[in-house]
Amino acid sequence: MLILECPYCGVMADETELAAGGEAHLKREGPGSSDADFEAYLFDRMNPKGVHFERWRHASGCGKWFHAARNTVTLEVYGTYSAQVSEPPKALVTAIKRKVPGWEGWM
Amino acid sequence: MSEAVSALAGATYDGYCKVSDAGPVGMVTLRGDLAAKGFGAAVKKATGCAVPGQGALTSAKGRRLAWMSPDELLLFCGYDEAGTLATALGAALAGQHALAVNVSDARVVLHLEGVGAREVMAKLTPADVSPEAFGPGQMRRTRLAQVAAAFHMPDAARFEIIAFRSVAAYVFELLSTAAQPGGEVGLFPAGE
Amino acid sequence: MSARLEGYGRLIDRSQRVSFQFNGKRLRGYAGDTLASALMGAGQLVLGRSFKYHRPRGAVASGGEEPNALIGLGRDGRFEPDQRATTTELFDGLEAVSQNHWPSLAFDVGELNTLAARVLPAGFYYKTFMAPRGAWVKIFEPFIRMSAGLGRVPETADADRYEYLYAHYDVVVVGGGVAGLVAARAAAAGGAKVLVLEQSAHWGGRAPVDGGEIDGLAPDNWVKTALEDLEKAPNVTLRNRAMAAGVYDHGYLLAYERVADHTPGDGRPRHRLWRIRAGRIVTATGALERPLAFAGNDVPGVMLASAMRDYLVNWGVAVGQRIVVVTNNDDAYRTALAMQAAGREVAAVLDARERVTGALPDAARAAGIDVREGHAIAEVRGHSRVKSVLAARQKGAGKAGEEIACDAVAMSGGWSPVVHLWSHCGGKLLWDDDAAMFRPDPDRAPTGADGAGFVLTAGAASGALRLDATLADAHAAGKAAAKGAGGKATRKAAPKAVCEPEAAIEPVWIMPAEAGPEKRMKMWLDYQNDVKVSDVQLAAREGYESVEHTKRYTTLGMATDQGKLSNINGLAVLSQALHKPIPETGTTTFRPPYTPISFGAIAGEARGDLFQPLRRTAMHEWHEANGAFWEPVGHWRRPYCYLRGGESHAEAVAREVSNTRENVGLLDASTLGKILVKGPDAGRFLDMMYTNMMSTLPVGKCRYGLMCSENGFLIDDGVVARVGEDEWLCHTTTGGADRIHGHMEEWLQTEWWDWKVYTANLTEQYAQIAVVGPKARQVLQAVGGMDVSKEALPFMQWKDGRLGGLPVRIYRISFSGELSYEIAVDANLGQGLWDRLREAGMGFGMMPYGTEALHVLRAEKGFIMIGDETDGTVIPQDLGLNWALSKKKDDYLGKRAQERSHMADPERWRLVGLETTDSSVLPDGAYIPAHGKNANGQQNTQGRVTSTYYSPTLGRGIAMALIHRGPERMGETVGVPVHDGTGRVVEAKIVETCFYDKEGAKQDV
Amino acid sequence: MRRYSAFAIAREALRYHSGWERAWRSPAPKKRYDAIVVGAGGHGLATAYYLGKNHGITNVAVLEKGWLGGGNTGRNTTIIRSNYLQDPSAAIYEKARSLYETMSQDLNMNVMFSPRGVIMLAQTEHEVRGYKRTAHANALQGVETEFIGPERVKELVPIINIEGPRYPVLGGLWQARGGTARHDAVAWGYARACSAMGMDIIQNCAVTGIETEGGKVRAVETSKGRIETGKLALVVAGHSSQLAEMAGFRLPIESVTLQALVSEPIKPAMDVVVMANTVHGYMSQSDKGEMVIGGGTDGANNFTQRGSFHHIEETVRALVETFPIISRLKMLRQWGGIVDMTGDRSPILSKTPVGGVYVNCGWGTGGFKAIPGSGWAMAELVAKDAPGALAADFGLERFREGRFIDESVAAGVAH
Repeated sequence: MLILECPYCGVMADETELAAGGEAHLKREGPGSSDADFEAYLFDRMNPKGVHFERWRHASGCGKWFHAARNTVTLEVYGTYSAQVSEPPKALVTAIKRKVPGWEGWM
Repeated sequence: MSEAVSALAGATYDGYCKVSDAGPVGMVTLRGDLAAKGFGAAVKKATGCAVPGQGALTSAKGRRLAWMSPDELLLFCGYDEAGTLATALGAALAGQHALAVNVSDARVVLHLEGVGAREVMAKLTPADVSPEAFGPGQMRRTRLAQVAAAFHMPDAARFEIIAFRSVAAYVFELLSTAAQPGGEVGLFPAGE
Repeated sequence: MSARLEGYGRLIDRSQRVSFQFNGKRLRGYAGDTLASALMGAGQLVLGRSFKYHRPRGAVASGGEEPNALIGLGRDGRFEPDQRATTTELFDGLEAVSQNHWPSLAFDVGELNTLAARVLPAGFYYKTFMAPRGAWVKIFEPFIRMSAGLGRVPETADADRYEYLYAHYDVVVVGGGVAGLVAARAAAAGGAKVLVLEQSAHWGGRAPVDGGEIDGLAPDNWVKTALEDLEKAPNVTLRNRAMAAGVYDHGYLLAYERVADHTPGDGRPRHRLWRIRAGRIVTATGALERPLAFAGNDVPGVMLASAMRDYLVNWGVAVGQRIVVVTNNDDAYRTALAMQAAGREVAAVLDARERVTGALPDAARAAGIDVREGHAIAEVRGHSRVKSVLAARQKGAGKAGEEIACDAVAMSGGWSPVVHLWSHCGGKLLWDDDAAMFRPDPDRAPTGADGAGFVLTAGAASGALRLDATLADAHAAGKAAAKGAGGKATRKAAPKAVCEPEAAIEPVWIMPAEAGPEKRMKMWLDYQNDVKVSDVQLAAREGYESVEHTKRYTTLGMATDQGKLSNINGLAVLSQALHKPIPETGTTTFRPPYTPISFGAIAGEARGDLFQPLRRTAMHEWHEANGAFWEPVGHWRRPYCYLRGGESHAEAVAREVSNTRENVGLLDASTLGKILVKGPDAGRFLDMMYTNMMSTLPVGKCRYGLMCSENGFLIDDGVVARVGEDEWLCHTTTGGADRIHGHMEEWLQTEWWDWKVYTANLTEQYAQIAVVGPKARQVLQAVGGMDVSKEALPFMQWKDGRLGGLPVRIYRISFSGELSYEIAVDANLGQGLWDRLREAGMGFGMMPYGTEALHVLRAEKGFIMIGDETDGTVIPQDLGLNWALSKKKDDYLGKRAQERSHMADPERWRLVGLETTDSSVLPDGAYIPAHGKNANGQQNTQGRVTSTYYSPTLGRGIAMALIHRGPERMGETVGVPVHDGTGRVVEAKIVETCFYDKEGAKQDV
Repeated sequence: MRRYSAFAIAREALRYHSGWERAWRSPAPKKRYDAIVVGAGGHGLATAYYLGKNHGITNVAVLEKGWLGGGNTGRNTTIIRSNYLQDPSAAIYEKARSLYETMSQDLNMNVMFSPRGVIMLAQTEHEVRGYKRTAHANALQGVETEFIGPERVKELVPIINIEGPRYPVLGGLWQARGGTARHDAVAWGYARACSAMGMDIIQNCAVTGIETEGGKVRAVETSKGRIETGKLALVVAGHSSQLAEMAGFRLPIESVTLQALVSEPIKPAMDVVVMANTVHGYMSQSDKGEMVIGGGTDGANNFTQRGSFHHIEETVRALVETFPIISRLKMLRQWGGIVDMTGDRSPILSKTPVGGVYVNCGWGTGGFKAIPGSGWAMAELVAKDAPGALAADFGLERFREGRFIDESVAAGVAH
């Protein structure tokens, strides 16, 4: 039963107030992209055992999408942050590196 | 408008807490850049209410202005003035990118009052409604059982609950069931 | 013979007699009894039958760990199978029946299985019942099913109600024994907001039974004072009859409060399910005593030593007159001493340890009890009651033992901390060789959202069994919990305890150590599932070496007690068989709930009307009152049709369709989604959302639009109206309203966040009513207030105004091919407008119509319906909607996807109409076969029916279908098998999708 | 392999069952195998079994990180059915179902396949149309199903509430030869049969690396050393993405938790398997008498085998509404398994960018019922380095071509 802080409301939201949205920071491929790139954008996923950057929506709340960095094995939440960024905040990445030795970074 | 009937048409339930339909209430959804220059002034001018901070609620002239999200406010006002106020807000914010629309009929407002009000809410929402965590002046958007809802406390013994119109009966039934005599938990100190 | 003793029974009130029934027999007990103590107090020792061999069984324990004493409780709407007699509080009028026997508890035919036990070892059913094929299903399985299962099947719905409760605490202490109370005090002193949960109706746990001194007080008295302190503290909540059922991630604790199990029918919720968020959880859940594995250890009268003590001290019930105690540790001597002090005869204490010294054994010797060192029970004699035991040396095979007459045996194989809650969320255990127990490894606690451990253990649950150690450990745990949850660490000290020292335990897993196969087949490990030492050894022999394999092969620990008494003994026996140390064998996984919790409680208030939200439009009650036959659509309920007189659904639909075509119909279209999209970039945004060009739509006009997923598939459609320079109102399907609003917001927030666009979901702000049919205009004119002439309000335009005095917006759009006005009005005025239209419509023969007529009307016109023509695999090109795919745009959601080879494939199935040559109606969902079979031997297909109806307008069946290269095959006939058992194939001609008013003359007037 | 039979049991009884041999050997790994299957779950073991039985390849190792059958094979709700809508699904699931019919005899281990029948309830007009469509499709696919009315549903399941009121039962899709089987026995039976063919099943042997040369597989690194092979089948639900990464490619997969639970046992109350997709829950009664219950998956990526309790609540409330008499039964145990969800929720049986490496994954919530068919098809793919008819449509390339196999039309929930 996850609990995540909504970076917009500042409340600790219960999993039942949230909707999971899958892997974060996917780059959209539109017309003109190669079949391979388009396939990768739509389907290929890192699905890591460990640090995962993912999208959530505060569905029964402010309705906003946000990002979370969460461990898919320990379920530790390293942080939540705005949806309006194309990569995780540097500070967060550094903090995770400190906590998770041997983690290769977000990309 | 005399003919306007709220979804619950004045229903009430007396359990160990009282559940009642607040009747037609004016509501205006306002979306915009809350931090933008002139936004606060324009809103104050049109409604009398100051722009509330995160998770808060302000009031003036018998109206309330609630923070709904970083770019959304909800104005509670007289049912009949909602349309006018929506237009007024639109005009006052003409300069900037904003949206003001009357949503009075899209929602239902209920009141829950009595000593056990907090624990009745606690039976339905995952939000922490203990006195340490929640009180008058705060607005919480969350869910009640299976539907989205928002609520605040006009005073220490009363909740005002906002839900979508179509599920008004469901929410009323939820609250009534939770407030049914025999269900007392005695969770929160009396009076709080 | 078990009996009540004067002067004992700290939990019962002898002034309050309680009468109850067991198997129809009227019996009496006292307030404060459990059903088990009351039954034994009344001399009833045999309480049930085992699962596999149907052996007679009595209670072996006194709490939730009980595997044998399961009964059926109550009757009718309050009947509950498989209830533990040991945790059932006695109440006046309680009715209980024993389980799993035929014809009676005393004589059970199923016990024949015992005779066959030798050919029914673990997993025997995997090795036989295979021939002849089919015999398993027809003969063997039904027999096994009948003899398995335990409780009777409830026959009626539940008469009780249930509820949830969400709670938030800094610290939750699980367990109201002395450890829990000490931990709670320490945590509260640190300023934490504390909840204490106790599963039973009583506080204090074992301490009052086991004795000792706390801060100079007898445990009972100390518990009283501690409770008083805690009740006074403003930051502490105490809750008994509330069991912590499970620990879940991020500090989520599930608790099961049995509010009214002991007061059925008093109007209170029967159970309350607490969903608690805790900063820290302290499990002060104590420890469970382990049985010993000796032959006949399941004969009624053989009981855990601690349980025998509980029944004596708590309920004044002496389980036997002449007792043999068998043990490998000092604690069991407390039972020997207590029973003797109570005037029972203790025939002997058989202690497996070679040398027995220490306070408790000495006290026993001093009391004249015969303590036999290095001794064991070779076998228990007796069938439904212990008659005697054969004593033997623990070392050796157990030959030539002396027979000791007795009617009860108290056994103790040592203690196992209750680690369930610690383990639910990944807390790890370590094996403590000296104490012969698995205990929580404090360095590997379950971790929460912040990465820190959030479960702590206190007292016996940590493995600190002795009173003094228990209190010190519990105090430290409470202190640490408060600190961990953001409070301070109290400076107060732990209470002082006085208790007897205890000598070390000596692990004994099989008794006697070298017992032969004959005996090992009678040593029960899992009482309820009848798993014996020989079964576990067989599993090991056959290579089921993982503890999980052994569990699953033998069913060890899979009974309703989930192995609380059997798991450790079982895996110790397995380890011996594999010649591996116990920690290498490991344990099976602990899963919630700690003890079973009712489905009613899990369902909470969500039953009947509250099962799911029912969404209602402003006119819902009117429909209800006017013959609506409802169709669930998402959480909405829409009129499928309105029944008049005795007509059938089909007749009603036909009437509604014809009347709409000939006169005028009225439809509640309120459930359609209405999303306002506003901003400088709104046009650009909608051009991405829709396949069509929306930015060029002039203000005042409407346009039908299509939405695709990024994966190319058609997901929604609807009419878009441009309501202002930078404002559009998008109509969606009923199912689409929330989905599409979410879809728009997702793209705005996560992809084009720099675009200036706001959306508002106005679906419920407006009631929307469609007035449809040739006389629609006359009706509106009769209502009056707006010029709705073709000139003033042409097709595919909208207009604001007042209709019958009500503020409305009228859209001239049509989903039926008829002259049609869709009128939006504030929802609170919906019923008002509906009434006005009906009054005005009377003169024009207006009738309301439902969703089925709506479907028929659109099908006659060949309009597609999301969910019928589409199913998540269909793209606009399949439906001949290429005209709606803007060629001017270089991008929109789904455009790139639709360029992929399979989607651009000319061989795709495409939409056409089908006309049956015999005018019959094609069956729903029918497929159209093609010649030959595919590589998997399946009939090839060339298409399928997407919509099929009887058209009252045309007096024939009409259908739409997706057919291979369909539009290129106009006029061709195909065969459609109806699969009604007759092998009938209906011929159908491929035609255009539009069956009625192809020129569209009727709608644009 | 010593045959199992009633006579064998009787003979053994005389000597206290001391003569039973191991069900499968536990050998040390050899230096090289003709084929290695990673994952000793049902799918992996079945793949190995049919490699030997159908293709004569017996120099095979099955490597298992933990204990065999310990993944989803040992933690599912054991439902077997083949009433799928799309041709490729119907083909492979019906192949599997038909193999289940004779599995006990083929493996000489009673897997307790019990074709007691499966009903999928139709509780909305849309569902009625959907299941009628499935019935038509099944008729042409050679899958025996029929759409039955509410009265027939009530006959088959007397404890069901067909009145609603929320969602009256309008009918159901009935597959009389669907049912259940004893999940552990399926794994054990295949393991025993593989071992008897001389294959090595190596438990507690984790694959830590995949060695390739010139774009082809050469060996695997394991916790028990390096093992060479020319054919490597990855059949590891819940770890597919990780193994793929070792081999150097990415899969269209996200792993989530699927939960299940059982009640305390009661006497026989329900003979058939009932799935209620509108309200999201399904239930059957085991031979032991427990109500075996499942529902939908959790939302977020998760490798813990623990789920969130609100999914249990949703499932239980759905079933209490559907079967009111279970309200006073108690939940005995809940658990979770990790399922691999693909881009179209249909499985992947495919060659990969690496020569000699094949994947079998993405069975999502429906893997158990497919085990024999999946193994059959996978063995053919591995043996011939090309998919046969059963596997042909389940290749990875479908995600590039936009040629999906979408069953969502037919079944809304996990199963």
